[in-house]
Amino acid sequence: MQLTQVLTYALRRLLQAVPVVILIMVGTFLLLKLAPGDTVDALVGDMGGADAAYIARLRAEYGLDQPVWVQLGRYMAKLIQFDFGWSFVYEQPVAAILWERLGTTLMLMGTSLSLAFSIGVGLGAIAARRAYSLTDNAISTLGLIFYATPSFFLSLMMILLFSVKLGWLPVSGLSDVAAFYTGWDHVIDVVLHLIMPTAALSLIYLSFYLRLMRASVLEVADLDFVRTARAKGAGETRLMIHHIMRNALLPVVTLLGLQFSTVLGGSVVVETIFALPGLGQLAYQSVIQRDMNMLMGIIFLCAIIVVIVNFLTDLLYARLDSRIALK
Amino acid sequence: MITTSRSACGSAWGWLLAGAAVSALAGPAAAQEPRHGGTAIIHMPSEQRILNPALRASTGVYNITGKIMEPLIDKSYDGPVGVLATDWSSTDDGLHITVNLREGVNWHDGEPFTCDDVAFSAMELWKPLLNYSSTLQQYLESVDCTDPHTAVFNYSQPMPLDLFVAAMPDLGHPVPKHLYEGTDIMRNEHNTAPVGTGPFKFVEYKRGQYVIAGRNDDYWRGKEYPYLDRIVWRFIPDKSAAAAAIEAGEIHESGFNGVSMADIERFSKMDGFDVGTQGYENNVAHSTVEFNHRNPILADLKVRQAIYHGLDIDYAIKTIMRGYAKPGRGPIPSAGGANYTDDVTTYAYDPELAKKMLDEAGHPEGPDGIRFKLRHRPAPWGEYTQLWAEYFAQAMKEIGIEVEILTNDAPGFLNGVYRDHDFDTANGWHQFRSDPAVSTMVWLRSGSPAGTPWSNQFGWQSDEMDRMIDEAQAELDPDQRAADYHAIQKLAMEEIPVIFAIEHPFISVTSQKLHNHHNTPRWNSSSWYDLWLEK
Amino acid sequence: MTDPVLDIRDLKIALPKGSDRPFALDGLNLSVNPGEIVCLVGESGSGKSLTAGAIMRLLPEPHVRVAEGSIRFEGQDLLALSEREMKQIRGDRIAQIFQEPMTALNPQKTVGWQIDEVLRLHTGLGRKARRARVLELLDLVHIPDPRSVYHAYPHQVSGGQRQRVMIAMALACEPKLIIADEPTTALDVTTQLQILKLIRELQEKEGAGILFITHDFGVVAEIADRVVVLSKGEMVEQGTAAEVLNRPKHPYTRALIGAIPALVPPRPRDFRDAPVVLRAEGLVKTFAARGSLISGKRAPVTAVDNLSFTLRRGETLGVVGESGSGKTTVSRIVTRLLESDCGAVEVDGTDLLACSPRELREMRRHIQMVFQDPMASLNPRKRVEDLIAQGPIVHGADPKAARARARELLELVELSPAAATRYPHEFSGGQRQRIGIARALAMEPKVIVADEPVSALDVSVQAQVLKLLADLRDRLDLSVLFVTHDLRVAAQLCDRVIVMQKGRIVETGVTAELFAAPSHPYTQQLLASIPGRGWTPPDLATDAA
Amino acid sequence: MTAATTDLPRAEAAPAVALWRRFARNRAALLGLVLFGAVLVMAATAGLIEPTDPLRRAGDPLTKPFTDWAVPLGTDQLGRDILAQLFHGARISLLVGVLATLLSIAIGVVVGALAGFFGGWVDDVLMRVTEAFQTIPNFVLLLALVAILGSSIEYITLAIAIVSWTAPARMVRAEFLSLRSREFVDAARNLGVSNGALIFREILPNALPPVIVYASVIMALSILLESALAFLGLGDPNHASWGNMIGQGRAVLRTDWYCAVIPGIAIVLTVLSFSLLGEGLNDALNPRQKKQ
Repeated sequence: MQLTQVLTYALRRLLQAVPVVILIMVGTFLLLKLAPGDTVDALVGDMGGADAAYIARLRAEYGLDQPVWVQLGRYMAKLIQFDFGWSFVYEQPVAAILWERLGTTLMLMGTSLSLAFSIGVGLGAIAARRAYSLTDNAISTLGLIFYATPSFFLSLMMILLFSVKLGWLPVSGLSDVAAFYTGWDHVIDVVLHLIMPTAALSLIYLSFYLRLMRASVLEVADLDFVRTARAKGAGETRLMIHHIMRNALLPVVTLLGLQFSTVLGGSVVVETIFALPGLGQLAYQSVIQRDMNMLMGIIFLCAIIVVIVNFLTDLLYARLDSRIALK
Repeated sequence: MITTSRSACGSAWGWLLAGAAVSALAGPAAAQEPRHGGTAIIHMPSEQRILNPALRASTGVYNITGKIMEPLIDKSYDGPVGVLATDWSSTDDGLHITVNLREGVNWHDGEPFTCDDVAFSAMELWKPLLNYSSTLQQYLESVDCTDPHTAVFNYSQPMPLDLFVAAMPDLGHPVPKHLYEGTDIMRNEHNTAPVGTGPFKFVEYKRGQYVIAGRNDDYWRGKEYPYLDRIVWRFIPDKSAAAAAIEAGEIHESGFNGVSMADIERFSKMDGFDVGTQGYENNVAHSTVEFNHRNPILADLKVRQAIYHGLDIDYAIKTIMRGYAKPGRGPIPSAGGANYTDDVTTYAYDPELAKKMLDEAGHPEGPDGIRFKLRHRPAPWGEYTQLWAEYFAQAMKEIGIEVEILTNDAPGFLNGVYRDHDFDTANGWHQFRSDPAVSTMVWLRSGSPAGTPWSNQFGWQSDEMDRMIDEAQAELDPDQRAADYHAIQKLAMEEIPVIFAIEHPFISVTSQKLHNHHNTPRWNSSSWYDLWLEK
Repeated sequence: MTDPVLDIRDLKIALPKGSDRPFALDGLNLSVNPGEIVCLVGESGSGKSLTAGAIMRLLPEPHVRVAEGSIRFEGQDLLALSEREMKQIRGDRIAQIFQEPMTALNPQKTVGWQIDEVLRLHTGLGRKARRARVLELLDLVHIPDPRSVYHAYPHQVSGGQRQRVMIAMALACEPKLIIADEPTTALDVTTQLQILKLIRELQEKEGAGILFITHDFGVVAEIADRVVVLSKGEMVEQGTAAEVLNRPKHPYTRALIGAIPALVPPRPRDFRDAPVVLRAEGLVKTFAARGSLISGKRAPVTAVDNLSFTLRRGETLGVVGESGSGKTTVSRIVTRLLESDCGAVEVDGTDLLACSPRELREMRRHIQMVFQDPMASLNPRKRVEDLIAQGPIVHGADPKAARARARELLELVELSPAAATRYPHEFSGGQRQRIGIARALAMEPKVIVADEPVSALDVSVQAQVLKLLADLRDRLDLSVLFVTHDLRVAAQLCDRVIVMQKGRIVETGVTAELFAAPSHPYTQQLLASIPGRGWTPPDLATDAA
Repeated sequence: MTAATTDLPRAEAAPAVALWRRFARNRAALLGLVLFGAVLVMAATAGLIEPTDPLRRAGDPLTKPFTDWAVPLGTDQLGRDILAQLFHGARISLLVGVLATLLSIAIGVVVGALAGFFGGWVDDVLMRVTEAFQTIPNFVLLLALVAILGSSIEYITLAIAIVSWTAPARMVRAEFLSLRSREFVDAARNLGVSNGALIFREILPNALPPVIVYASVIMALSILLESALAFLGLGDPNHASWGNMIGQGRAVLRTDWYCAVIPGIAIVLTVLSFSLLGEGLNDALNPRQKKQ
């Protein structure tokens, strides 16, 4: 893959993404305008009340007294200049808050997805190689049970076990605020805080990868070139590493790209329980608070991330599959 | 000149269940020598994004900013005490209130606190921008600074001094004029990084995670205060997770029912925790049932009475509030001091009577046992409101009324009830803010425009009630004022425009490592200069 | 006499319970001497590929396993070896070449790597030595520019070259026995001939014994020293190539050989006076190759370039060519399943290409199609009678009457009317193709376009279907556009033939004349590549059992 | 040899029977079927367990399980019978699961079929819309929809369907893309069959098996999504649903764990049953071709 190729391809992907992103932004904006009440209602609810003149003032201040299409036009005009606007709930620029939260979310989702992916792929491959054996049944059933357990249930149970009963892990938050760790201590502290939320998130998605990988390996193992390799005298390990894995990974990699936004959605509950300041929880709060600019910002950011992730999975795919060339 | 000497909320909450735990406060712990240093970690169930009590009047905001910014007057169990004010008085006509300000107080940035700050805050923030306060201060004409430490509030209509003083702890936080003047006040950077005069200085606000305040070494009460080095407020929205954090020792205090009732009850039986309602005497709330009187069925007093009789209030208190509550007696809770009376009509739980009354009102049971259906909107905050709504539906079903609950989030609820009036019944959790004039009267007074939350949007209008409310508000004599409010309470309990079914204070769970906690009637909002942490 | 490299005795391979027979292979005796090519011939399901699996010990155990017998390789019983020992033999002393060179190579590894793997597994050679050996092997199988092919991925080289790579891989360790499982079946005739030649040449050079598995007697005639014929797992005949090909003894062998279409075209018939039922004029089809999101735009491919022909009533016109010649595109364009870029297709004087969608649906009854893959062309979720009656019903026939007619048609194509209520998957390939023909006939079309109708069928079935087609054509006076890659088939059925190459007609003429004296070099090459062209099957048709 | 060609093979077992045989080979799938049957029985007999109202006050609040035989599994905070709620909750869960699945698959089939069959700009437009829906985190969209529509069980079902249709749409599209070039489609087209009939009569029945398998995934997801909504307090409190039970039960998780754990196990087992059923169906509908 040459750099220019990759860049041209990136540009093409970007151009293709533009209409989708516009569709998403306009659609979300109009959709949210259908919701009863607006951010002023939410703010007033938070404050514990306010009088009518005060409320009218706020609405005018926030431009919420304008017709919807004017609001939309203003928003889109700003967005084109990458101005996400102002969050009336936080009284901060949306971009600043998104930036703060992005790190946590990427860290949580990055680790969960990569754990889910690598463990799922590993277990799936093992299960497939011992298809229909006890090992396979155990792995598959366990995967299904994790999948079938609602994430909040799993999270609460983990907190009970690891934090309250055993006292091994901190209950919630991103770091021990009062300890003022620095350097490696801080890193270790953050890692400790992220263990349970990461586990809760990845255990759900693990089973997706596990099942897909198992099916994929079974399918690839039946292909002619694997038979050829056997006829060459290759052993099982060699078959797995050199011939099956790479081909079997292809559909799994595709899922990786598709699943990113699903995981972001799934993290709403986990972030809420573990009090993690991520985008999922922020999105939920923004819906509840009718913080339009914030929610639109999140969805825009999410769209961008999805575009980037899909681009990266395409690159990975092209790297894995010699038949596909980026043009 | 009338000087105040009213004991605001002296009456103890005799029905405190966790009496044992609370008594421990006054016991051996109090005898220990206060220790300097340490970090207190406080649970916040919801994130407070605007840290300026002069812009956002809400307990959540005070919970944090109360340590950083101080009001003119605060409350103690012995009545109002001056904080940034030293004393206050009113002219006989109630049009001018003079407040003397404390000298030698500096803002955290070193600038001195003067009357200019108070005048600026009152005219630029409290009157135009602060929710609730804008009603209170609607007749405020100007604030004169006769000298740097004397502020005179000039009103065009009489302002009872009682009311002024009762409101100041919540609605009387000055901001530093030199940081706000000439800026867009709503977007001033100090709204999220407050600068005050309090015992703690703002350090850091990590959105979605925590706020940190550190010790103010230049505090006006003296070098020995505050005891703590630092306070951290952690935002943990999930109640179970918060309970686990408290149990694991990661949190020292959770106020305002930050954990579930079951956990509160559990902590009350565990060693090492104080559980109680002390410190919330200023923050009592009602669980209500609100009627839409535009519905002809509900406009019938007999139906409302029947519904009241159909509610087993004691059962609800036992199951939902775990006993930390008592039956409501109208718009003023028992914490309302002199303005409160329990000499009102009551409606005992009697489902048979309720059914009979509904029959009489012309609503016989249909073939499916249903007399009529109601669409009910529960307020979306708190454990109580949800369970109370479900209990309401359960109880109504027993007397033949089918209640469909429309779950909605905050904007949906406020819109549905207060703007669109799209409901038959609603329930909420509504706070009494130490004086009926600035809180619960809005429930009964007609004339607020559609869209005003927590106001009488129920389609109920009574000229008599409106007149009584207006008179009570303008009444300067405390005794007459109390009598006026007693009359209002009686009328409200007869007409039942709203059922003030249950009154309950908030409940806190506190680690016994903390000392001097919950020692004022609005403790979570107070400055905690004397709070200390055991090693 | 040397000892045989491979000696199979009484080999029985058991099938899982519930299969149509208990043994896939029932008592096979076979031996391969060094330097000898033994052809194992049989139709699909005869158990010939399982024999290869049994030798390599790569049967899908435990479902399919060797039940009895012995397989001796250089005197050693392979069945008694451990898996570890077997691994050392595979690819080293026994090598295998597979049918489908595209799928038999790992798409994610370079050609060089895959040949290198054999050396890495079985020799102690260093990296450089291995590379040199791989290049040498590539050269040995006549791959031009071995260095660039070394670094190429399988999809980047042509089908013929891929098969050469497979052969190079098989030869890497100079095996004593090579099992070639239908190595040329997926290839075009011209390529097939080259590969057969190569195998012959290398075998002479290396002296290995070759077990060559095939279904095609033409190929057998081309390459075999000895022949073993399998039928449904039973060995029915074996002998030298000359004996079996020219003097088959067993009735099955005789039937098989009798079914091979002779390369003798029918006597020319005269159609000059018959009316034209189908006229194609200036057809062009260019595939713009929109490409996938990832691969982007490819260069456009012209599949059919300015094609014109006429078909008269009762006539059969053959369209012959190798893959990529555009012959299938022609069949799709004249039925307007594919839109032509320009030109006209007149059916009975009406231009099909100018029809509106509504008119087109009406016109379709006049031009019907018989498809290549009888399984894929029948909706698996429909009963046979519904499949046949569907066309008439769409065109307004009474459903009841249409279904009754469908049963008659089943008889016409020599199927039991009881088949009417069955589903397609319950039938054999030949039977399905009969259903396909019945479906086409149900519309009483003026023209039938047959796209490789027998290429997916075993040779005996192929003969039956061809015979049926010829019968029906003559009885119903059908006009047929017959697309095929198989010149033997074309010779048997077609009155005239169009030879296509890369979208263009290179030659056209009356079949007999064209076969006798091809004028275009490409036609000549095609005819020369027909496997077994030097061998005329004995005329056994008359005495077939 | 003509006689041989008219020989018909032994009549095969009816497709349903063959399907069942393949399905029954898989023991895990049978377990799934048994669990699913149990849920069905619960839903069917809910009316016998509690004929009037599962939300009525049936006993003292927070009665422990197995202490009072009037309420065998105990009661929750408001004294509601957990057993009755569990059985009625099975109805709601199945209702949400089945309806949301049908609806999302219906949307997905239409979108996927049109996009896959017609290709070109139709495909482009529909796929852009699908991508847009896939890009928005589905749970966030679900929350927004519930905020807009309200939390009644009908709207929750609708909202779940709206966030779940993209996967079946893509699946159907992929199937259509591969099936539309199959010869049997050409054959039908060649008979003059209209596009509508091609889509719905010829291709769709063949495109459905993987979608049917995926339906089990959507069913499982629907139940999980409903419970997550209830957990966040956005469930429909007018019905006994397992999600609501957990949502409320978690407040008493530490003292009266059974309030949340019993419905939690019900959800786990039900979702498990759908998944196992799905895998079994997958094996039965797409049997791995054993090469000879």
